[in-house]
Amino acid sequence: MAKFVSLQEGIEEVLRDGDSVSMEGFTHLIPHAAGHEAIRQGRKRLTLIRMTPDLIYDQLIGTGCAEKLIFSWGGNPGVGSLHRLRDAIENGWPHRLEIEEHSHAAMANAYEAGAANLPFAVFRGYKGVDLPKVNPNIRSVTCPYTGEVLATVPALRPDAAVIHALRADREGNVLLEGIVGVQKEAVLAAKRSLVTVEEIVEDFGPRNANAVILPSWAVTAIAHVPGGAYPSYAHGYYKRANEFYIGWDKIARERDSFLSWIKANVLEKGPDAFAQYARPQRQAAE
Amino acid sequence: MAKFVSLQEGIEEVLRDGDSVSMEGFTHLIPHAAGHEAIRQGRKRLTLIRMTPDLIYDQLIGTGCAEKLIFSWGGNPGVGSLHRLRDAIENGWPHRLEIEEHSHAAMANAYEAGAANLPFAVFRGYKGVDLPKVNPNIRSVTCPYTGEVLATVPALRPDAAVIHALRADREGNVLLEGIVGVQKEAVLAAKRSLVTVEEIVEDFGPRNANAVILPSWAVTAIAHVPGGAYPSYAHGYYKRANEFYIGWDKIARERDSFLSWIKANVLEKGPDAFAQYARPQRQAAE
Amino acid sequence: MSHTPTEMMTIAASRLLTNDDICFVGIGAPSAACNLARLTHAPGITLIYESGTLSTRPTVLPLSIGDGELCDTALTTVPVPEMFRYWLQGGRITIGFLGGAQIDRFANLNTTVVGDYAAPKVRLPGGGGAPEIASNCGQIFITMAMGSRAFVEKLPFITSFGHGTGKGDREKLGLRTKGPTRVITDLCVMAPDPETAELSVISLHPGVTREQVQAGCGWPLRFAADLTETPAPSDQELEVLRGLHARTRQAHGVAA
Amino acid sequence: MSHTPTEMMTIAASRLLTNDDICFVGIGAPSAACNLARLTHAPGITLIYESGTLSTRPTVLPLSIGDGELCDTALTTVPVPEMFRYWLQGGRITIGFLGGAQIDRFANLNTTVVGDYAAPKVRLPGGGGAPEIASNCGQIFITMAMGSRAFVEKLPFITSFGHGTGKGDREKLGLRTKGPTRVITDLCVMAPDPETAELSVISLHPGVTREQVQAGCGWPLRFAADLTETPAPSDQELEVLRGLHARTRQAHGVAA
Repeated sequence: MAKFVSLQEGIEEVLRDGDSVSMEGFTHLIPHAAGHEAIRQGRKRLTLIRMTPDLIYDQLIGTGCAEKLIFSWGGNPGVGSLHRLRDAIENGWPHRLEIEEHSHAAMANAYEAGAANLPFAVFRGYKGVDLPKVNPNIRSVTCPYTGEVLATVPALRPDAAVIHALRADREGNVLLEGIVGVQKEAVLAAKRSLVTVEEIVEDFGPRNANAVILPSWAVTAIAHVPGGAYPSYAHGYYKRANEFYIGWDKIARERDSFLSWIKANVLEKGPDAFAQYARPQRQAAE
Repeated sequence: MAKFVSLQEGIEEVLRDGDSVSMEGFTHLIPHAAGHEAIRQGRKRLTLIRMTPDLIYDQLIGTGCAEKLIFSWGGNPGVGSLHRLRDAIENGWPHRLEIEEHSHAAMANAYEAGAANLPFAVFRGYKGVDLPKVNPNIRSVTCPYTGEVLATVPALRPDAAVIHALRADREGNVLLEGIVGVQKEAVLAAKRSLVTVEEIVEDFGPRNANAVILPSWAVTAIAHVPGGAYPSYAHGYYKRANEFYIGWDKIARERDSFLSWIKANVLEKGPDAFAQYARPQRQAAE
Repeated sequence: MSHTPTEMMTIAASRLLTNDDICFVGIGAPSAACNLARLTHAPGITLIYESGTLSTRPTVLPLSIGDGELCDTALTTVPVPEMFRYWLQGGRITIGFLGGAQIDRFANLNTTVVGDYAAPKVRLPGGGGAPEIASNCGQIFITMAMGSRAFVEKLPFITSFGHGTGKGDREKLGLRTKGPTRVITDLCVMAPDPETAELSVISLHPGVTREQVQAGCGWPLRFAADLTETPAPSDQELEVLRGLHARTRQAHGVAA
Repeated sequence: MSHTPTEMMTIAASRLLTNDDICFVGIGAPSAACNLARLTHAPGITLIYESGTLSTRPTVLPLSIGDGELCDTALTTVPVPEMFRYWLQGGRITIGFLGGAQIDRFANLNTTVVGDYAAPKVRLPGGGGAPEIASNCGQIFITMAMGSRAFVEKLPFITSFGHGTGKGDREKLGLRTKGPTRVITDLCVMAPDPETAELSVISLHPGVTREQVQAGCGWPLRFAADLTETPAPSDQELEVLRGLHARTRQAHGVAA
């Protein structure tokens, strides 16, 4: 059963130096507050896994938490480059970053296989492209019925998954809604999981019979962090801070301005700094 | 885009002699009215595919529509045998029935693979059991990373899928809710599909952002058949007629009583016969 | 209060379950036992039915694996492919609860055919979820009423794998789960012998003799050295079980 | 009304879309073109974004592939693994709309690196959904502004497969989809030659010369025998496009 913890306790318990970790969220519900806590706690040698490493991984990479990145699209959506990611790959700053690169289809299938406790995923992909030449983990199997050759990737089974969700109930069940991405798969594929939530409610009340819910017994720990997805967004709570994404380009472009920002906004702050971005659902619905 | 048709037109268009067909519904939303229409139209040499062939396939088999059955559990749930299925297998009445037998996990994975346009499904199953000895379609692949040997089954790609759903909107989108089974996968895996629905509404109105919906462009034809799942049930509309399932045991036990029932309740009736079992959702909520 | 052998079977099975278990529940005796546990000593137990209903709390017993009651009282309901991939194969289920038409001394089960597969004497419903429940759950409990046609020397067909031909067979197949750890019958409780994996009787239900148990079994039964008597049903257990069955009969309008 | 080359590019792209298309839409120029089509001549067009939003009808353009607006106006939203498995790989998408950093004469695309992969000069974002969009959609439209660093003789890295080294390469790989059938630029529209699959210019935007187009392309460009002029944007097209951009700027509080 999931236990309720503070964000600090949650990161201490779920994420260790040297772990592979998926902080997922497909544009929506990106666990920014949890990423900041990992930076504050000075995690090292992480293998960061994420389909779309965006600002949160730019920050973890730029502060030296990461040793390897497994990803499929590394940019600032609608804006441009992730400068800290590029600086690590192109110049080895703050240190060399190993990369394992896939396509979205491959990563999504690899999470799905991980959640399903399979060692690999089969899909129709990577035809005619160069990624298999630089990624030895892209292999193939032959269909035992048709003889067709299909692409494979290893299942993703991270040590830890960290996600942000809308609500938890008192039993520790977790509700997601809207663009749900690969978060459910990431949690089910991982050995341990931490979920930050906008709200903790007595129970979820009337809901769609097929609501996207992670049962308490599939989650390790839950921390109440209102606003914890900012500058990403939480469906029905607050909107994506597009201006922050655009502004990040300037902040992250130079090492100095990046480090100053991290000092002022991460190292010298705590999880409560995110609360100002939170809006309870009733207000948000207005 | 899905077109709106009568049930008669829908079966004429979607289901042809010699087709493989999945009439799915996992206890909930079993398309009984559509099955009756197929019997009335005298379809022949069908390959019937269904995880849980229940009364609907007992009737199609007993009336001689089927040449083959692909299935994973062939009983009357909570009651006992399907006597027409047994009579076909044990005694070849009304004619010999070929069977291809799987486990639920295999069938569910095979539908999923079909919907995903893969030629086969990989799963952890069939360890130590006898089914692979009698079903040559159960094979294996070796994981290209770990060397582990996993079971495979061919993807299910039926010629036709026939399901019952709660509502369609005017654009032909189809809403499912509750126990959704493998119906979405069956429709996506099939070449053609017919969906019977309890209600046609102007639009679905406010709903969960992740509601289970088949878009109009993924469906061939929709027929409005209120009560069309009876004696199965439609979530929020009417309950499962358990007494009918229990009563079926006696009706189907003897060939004569079965044929009399079919004559009186299928051949001499039309889709409208199901309307008496339908309850609009507002009343059902009382 | 006096009780029937079936009530004793259900109650003995229910006692094996705890608050921490995540159970994959079959219809019939397993469902009664799991819900009895939930309504008595294990209110926090998690019940899952293969129709996709996660953490369900039915007030009456379902007649089928997909009754509306299961969905109405569930935390949420997932598609069947997800149920078998993420939840069962995912390795998240601690206990799988199975019944069967026939069982052998190593707790392998047959629910497929009696006689030859191609020309069966009796065609049974088939495996359904059982083959992968038996291999993917942490451990398996089996409930079956005894009888020499059910507890047989040799199965005509292995639908679900128990301990194969004896200890070590599961490991040889690469299975890391425990397989059947208890068989709860209307006369006794059995468990695989730690040395051989052959089922041996570990407790006799009150008033049942060794001879009666042997009469209901097609192979020469072993009895554990420390054979005990199953504690009789308590009044509370019986009352809750009977209340559950009464509500079920009323809800279904039938004897379920 | 006068127009910019980018407006012409978006409008020319939008005209290729019909009511019957099911489009997998990338962010940026593709998104503008698809939504312009929906707001003008193709109100019934179906738009899908890889974030899982099916049949979405945004009133403003999204800044990211997963903006809330896409979910709020969608028929429904599915998990990302389902999007890639059932919908894209399922073969249900008629048109995939891609951009890219670099393109070659056979419409292969690079969005991965400039320079050596292991020690890149410029690390680009990577493939994202593009490799499988390019292989699994019925056909592919590409929109890119011209320039000799974008339209190059040889790609340093093939992120998404177009026509490989020429006609027949797709078939050799077992691909049954058409691949890129149109490249819509700010200066012209190109299509693969039916004989060779090499891109050739089939229409020049109003006022654009062959020389200008060639100046923006790193390989010697072919021009179709029946080269035409792209019809100029109509006032209605321009008004709707500008209205869309104005709403978008207002909604995002930024120049998007």
